[in-house]
Amino acid sequence: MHTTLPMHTHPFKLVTIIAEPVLESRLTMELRQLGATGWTVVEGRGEGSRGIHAAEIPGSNIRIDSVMTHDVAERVVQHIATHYFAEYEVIAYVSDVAVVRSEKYVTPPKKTG
Amino acid sequence: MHTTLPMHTHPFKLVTIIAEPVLESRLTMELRQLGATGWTVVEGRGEGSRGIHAAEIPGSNIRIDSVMTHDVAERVVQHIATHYFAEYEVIAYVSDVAVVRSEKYVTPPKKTG
Amino acid sequence: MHTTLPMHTHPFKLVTIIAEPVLESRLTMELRQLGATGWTVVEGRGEGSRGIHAAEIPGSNIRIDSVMTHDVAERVVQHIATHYFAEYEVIAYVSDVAVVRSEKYVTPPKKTG
Amino acid sequence: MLDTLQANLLSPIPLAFTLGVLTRLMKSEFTLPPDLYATLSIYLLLALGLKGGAELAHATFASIAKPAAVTLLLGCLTPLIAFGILRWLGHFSSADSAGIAAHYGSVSAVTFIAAQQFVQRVGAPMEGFMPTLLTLLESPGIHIALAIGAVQRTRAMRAAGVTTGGSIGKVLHEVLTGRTMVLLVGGLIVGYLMGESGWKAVSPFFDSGFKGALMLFLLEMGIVAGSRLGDLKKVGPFLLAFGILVPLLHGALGVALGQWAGLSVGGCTVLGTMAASASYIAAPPAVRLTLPEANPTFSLTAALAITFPFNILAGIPIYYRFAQALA
Amino acid sequence: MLDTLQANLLSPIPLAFTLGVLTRLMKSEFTLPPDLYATLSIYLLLALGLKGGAELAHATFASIAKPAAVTLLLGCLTPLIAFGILRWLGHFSSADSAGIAAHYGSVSAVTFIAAQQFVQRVGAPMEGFMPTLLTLLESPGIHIALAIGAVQRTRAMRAAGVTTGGSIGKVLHEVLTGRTMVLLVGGLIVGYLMGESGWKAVSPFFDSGFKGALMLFLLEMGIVAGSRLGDLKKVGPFLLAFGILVPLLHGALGVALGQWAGLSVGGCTVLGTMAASASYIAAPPAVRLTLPEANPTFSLTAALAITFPFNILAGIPIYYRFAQALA
Amino acid sequence: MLDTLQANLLSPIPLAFTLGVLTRLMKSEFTLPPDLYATLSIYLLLALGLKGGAELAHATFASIAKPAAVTLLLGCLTPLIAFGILRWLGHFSSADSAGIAAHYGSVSAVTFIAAQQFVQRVGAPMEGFMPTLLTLLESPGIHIALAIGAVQRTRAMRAAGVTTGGSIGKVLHEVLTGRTMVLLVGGLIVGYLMGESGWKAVSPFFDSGFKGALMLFLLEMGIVAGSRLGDLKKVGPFLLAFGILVPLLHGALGVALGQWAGLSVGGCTVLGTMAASASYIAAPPAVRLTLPEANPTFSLTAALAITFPFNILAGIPIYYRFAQALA
Ligand SMILES: Nc1ncnc2c1ncn2[C@@H]1O[C@H](COP(=O)(O)O)[C@@H](O)[C@H]1O
Ligand SMILES: Nc1ncnc2c1ncn2[C@@H]1O[C@H](COP(=O)(O)O)[C@@H](O)[C@H]1O
Ligand SMILES: Nc1ncnc2c1ncn2[C@@H]1O[C@H](COP(=O)(O)O)[C@@H](O)[C@H]1O
Ligand code: NA
Ligand code: NA
Ligand code: NA
Repeated sequence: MHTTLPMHTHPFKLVTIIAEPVLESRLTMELRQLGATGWTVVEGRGEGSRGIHAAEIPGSNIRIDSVMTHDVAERVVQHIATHYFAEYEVIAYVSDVAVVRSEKYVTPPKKTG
Repeated sequence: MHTTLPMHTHPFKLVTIIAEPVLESRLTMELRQLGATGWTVVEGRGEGSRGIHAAEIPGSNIRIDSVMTHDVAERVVQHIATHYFAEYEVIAYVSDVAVVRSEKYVTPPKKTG
Repeated sequence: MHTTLPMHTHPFKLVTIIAEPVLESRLTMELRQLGATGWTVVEGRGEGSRGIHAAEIPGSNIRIDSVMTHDVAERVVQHIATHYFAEYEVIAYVSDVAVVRSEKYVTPPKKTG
Repeated sequence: MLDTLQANLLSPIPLAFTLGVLTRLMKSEFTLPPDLYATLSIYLLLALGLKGGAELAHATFASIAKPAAVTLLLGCLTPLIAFGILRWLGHFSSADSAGIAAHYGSVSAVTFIAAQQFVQRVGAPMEGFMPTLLTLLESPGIHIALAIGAVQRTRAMRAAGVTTGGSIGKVLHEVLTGRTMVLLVGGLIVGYLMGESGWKAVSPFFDSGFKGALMLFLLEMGIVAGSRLGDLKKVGPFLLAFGILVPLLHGALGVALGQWAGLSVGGCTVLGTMAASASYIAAPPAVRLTLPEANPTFSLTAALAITFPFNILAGIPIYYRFAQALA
Repeated sequence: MLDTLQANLLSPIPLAFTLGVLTRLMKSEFTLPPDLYATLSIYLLLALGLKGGAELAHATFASIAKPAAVTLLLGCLTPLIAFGILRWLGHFSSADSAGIAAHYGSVSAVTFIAAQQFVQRVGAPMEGFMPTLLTLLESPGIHIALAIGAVQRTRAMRAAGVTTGGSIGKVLHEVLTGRTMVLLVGGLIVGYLMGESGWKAVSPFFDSGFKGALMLFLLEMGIVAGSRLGDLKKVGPFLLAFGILVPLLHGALGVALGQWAGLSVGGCTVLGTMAASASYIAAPPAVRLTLPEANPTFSLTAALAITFPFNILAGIPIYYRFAQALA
Repeated sequence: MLDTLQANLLSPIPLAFTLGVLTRLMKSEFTLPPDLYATLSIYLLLALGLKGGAELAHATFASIAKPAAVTLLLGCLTPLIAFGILRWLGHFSSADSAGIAAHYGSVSAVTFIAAQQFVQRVGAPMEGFMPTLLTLLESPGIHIALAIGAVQRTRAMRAAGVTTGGSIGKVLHEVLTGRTMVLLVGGLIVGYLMGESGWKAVSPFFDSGFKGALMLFLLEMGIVAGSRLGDLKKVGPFLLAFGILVPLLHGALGVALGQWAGLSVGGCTVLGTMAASASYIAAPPAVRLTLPEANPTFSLTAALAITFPFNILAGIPIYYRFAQALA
């Protein structure tokens, strides 16, 4: 949407993952391994397209938001598509965000790894 | 914000609706009817511009996020503007997201209906 | 992400702030002062880059979302960078959203002030 | 009269309520966690139902028939009275009048419980079947008021060429299957079926803790009411007077009809309190969904910040005195 | 037999459960707040553990040894029986068979408690060390079933060239340190260490309220089970029969082995119920993480919507009759 | 001494706390739901206040005056002592010193309750007005320590040309109207006004369940403390010693002043415990808002992972022995 970045901000990616709660610790561990520097988890509930409603296991759904570089987002999205989409109730989407303090969202050793 | 889509992802719309909790079941039913394939609801609280604070009815606010096609988003936004803005405490905004598994967010029969 | 605005919508900024819960009332007060017309708060938990985990103070994290004009977003981001980043666990990011009822998100006297 | 009022003010329920109001006035941010509030109301309603059910075994159909009939009569009269006063004396819009009338035509279970505790404390216990009557009074008033409102709304809508979303049928179903009805009606049936021995098994949980749990609940009610005191100036003097005088009117009607139906002084007091009380659980979402143009600040402030405190602090002793006078 | 069944149906637990189911069938949106549900289960498990621990002081090692041995035997046999029936009679996939077997090889603490209340009510109280046996039966069945499933999965995975994420070690650790084990095992140890005097100090909280809290919990269990009734048609007639017949089989096995191990009629009834019951707390997340291709609708519907109600309403009295017949 | 310590360790409170710590050490993810934690603390504080208020009726002003004076004295001395030790012996930054001192100058209500239970159990019950003293000790220490910190901060800020956001006035208001003060002070007043008869009505809820609810609360406290054990290495040996020796110092001071003010052995023990305890409810947010550069890991680890367990497990019996020795 043709707008400009606020001053002193830098373009990053926000990856949002909505998943079954049993996956929380595994997903956040993997986010870290793939180069994300942090995340925020919120609890919710939802409905989707699946016949299997694993979310009926008590606890509904979790929503994980994580700001990361374009490269890490690429890796995270691929990882989730490969390892989760077939068997788990997981969706993921990426949006553009502008952040201040861009150094917070970059893990130097991991980024090139 | 001038960035590119991650590989293997497709552009979609994310519609976020913030509303009084009494509207939850009605809104999600209508989302489905208008062609959305799923949604995620999170509970929150908030303040806005209204004098009437219907949100003081116990339960605060709900936030509904739903990924959908551009066309469906168009319809949803119009529907909400027409049926809710005058009488209920509801706001809605649309953002751009990139998704993997784009087929998940399209209801073929509804899309053309 | 090269897409177009839905009809009858207008471009605005969505500022998302994730912060320690003790800051909630201060942050929302300041948002109002800086020209935001409303906000929505959701509770969550998270991990970031800090050594100090002030979020361990019971209550985890809060996430504040507020739709505002580009100018107000500019001010809010600067304000948070100046007053919070050094000492508190706070992150903030800005994204583009399209809203209906654009007049809701503009406080005329404050905008030019 | 004055010493009954004073004794009431120094009993646990009004004290806890007042503490809650003061907490808010001191601008404290303290409040019960939402799940605790829900838990206490579930506990109180289910306990009320179970005990009422166990006691229902002792009641004959003949003894309940007349009180039940006058209760239903109250359920039809009170919303009409409230609507009429608001629309023609108060000049409220028809949506606002219907919305408020839905609250005053229904009943507040906590006010009922406070009355039950009051008559117990003063030694004039109510009939064991009173919780059954409570379930009868919950929904008719809401239905009648919403029906009036819906008729007017549809007329206005048709004039404006708009179609509406909220179906009344769905809303009525929600009231009838809401928390209060499930727990009260369900509790009555379960209590009746499990009988004395079942009740004895669970009464250490549902009976011994009742008064204390009620106190905690009233603390939160005080906080909620206190946080609405600021809205008192928004609702204007008419609604303020309405919130006190209409309960007195409905309360007197309830006591008188109870007396006619053969209830004891305790039973009359509680029936009067039921009629005088205003719903703030079942009515608000039902009104919000069917009459969205009704201003919820009006109905909630009147029900929660005026009528509820009035009944708890002064109304109940007044209905009791009136019941004594009629007896 | 019939009057034992009927007396059971009119006791608080089955009544509360039935009320919950009916609530759902009436399409009510009522449900307990999630934290209340968690609170009740913490309370019930800890109370069970503490009391069991305090009573453990009176038990000799000799008296427990044999019952403990047959409990572990049940923990090995029941998942194998369930897996075999599902895989070879029911033609379920190996993942689904293992997933369901994990549920039936473990135990439902609430069903245990319902059995305990039942035998108490009919005057045949169980041995004081039974809660200790409960902790022994929780995890072996899950481990065994998941091991079977994992072996098959790894084989299939290797064939397809995919590597898997969920490590079994981590999952087993989660079962062993989950809520049930922490509260039951922890409660047993604390109860044992604090002894009679400690138990007496806390029993007004953990003992007097127990039956009432249980009733509230069963109400929610009924709501949960009721909301799964719609899935009954998805699971097919085989699983429906499985959900009733396998508990009868496991229950009979449990009663017989209990009898052999020298348990009283009450103890045999409870051991049979343990064997007959299916886990729906510890098993589901463990299965979900290690066997994601197992359809959770199958296992949860069978455990919650078929076996749980069957045991609560009819199974327990049947195992009791069987225990009496063997005694 | 040793057998007092051992008897204490085998009583419900320390056992539940230890179970919580072990739960964490076994890396279990079990924890009480947040609303349950809040509910238990509300219940315990209100029960304490109500009972204390009902007992206040029996106290004369003369009997309270001196104990109240020494309590206020402790409220002024202990934050200064703590600040001095941290700043000049420990070489902590002035913000960190003030932040930690705010915790140690205030009081932990749960530690108070544990002491109350202890002296009751050993047959040396405290004076009925002790909960009143508890309310006096909550806030002065926080105010004094924050004032010290704020003065230093403002000086540093002015030097750096930065303006700060968090107003002290607002923060103090938050402490004074926070949960602890509302429930304790409010409970005392309500308890006093409703008197014996009111207390009798609600005591089945607020008194009988108290010990059991406390046990559940201590389980969670153990989990919280256990999850901070990992931070022990971050805080360094000085703070570790501080967390044990300063409570002993403050405890001895409290016992001695209590003795001088004429308190019983039980009363002296509880006053000593109050002085020795460190706040972890009211102090942390207040410090976070006014002294954001103070590292919360230091103060929370010291208060929760060192001092709290020390007092519960060993401190209270030590203060008791000391009180006996002085008597
Ligand atoms: N189109 C969508 N928009 C937003 N959230 C969705 C959407 N589809 C699915 N979800 C969320 O993802 C979860 C799993 O979806 P599914 O795998 O399609 O059942 C649902 O429970 C929703 O919370
Ligand atoms: N500018 C905004 N940004 C984010 N959320 C908002 C905004 N304005 C309103 N809201 C949310 O929408 C609800 C209703 O707003 P209103 O109708 O303006 O009172 C509020 O309670 C907020 O949760
Ligand atoms: N990269 C990130 N993406 C999303 N949320 C984050 C990120 N980094 C930090 N957060 C959130 O911000 C809080 C404070 O972060 P920090 O100051 O880095 O510890 C964390 O607890 C997270 O909830
Ligand atoms: Na009424
Ligand atoms: Na089993
Ligand atoms: Na102290």
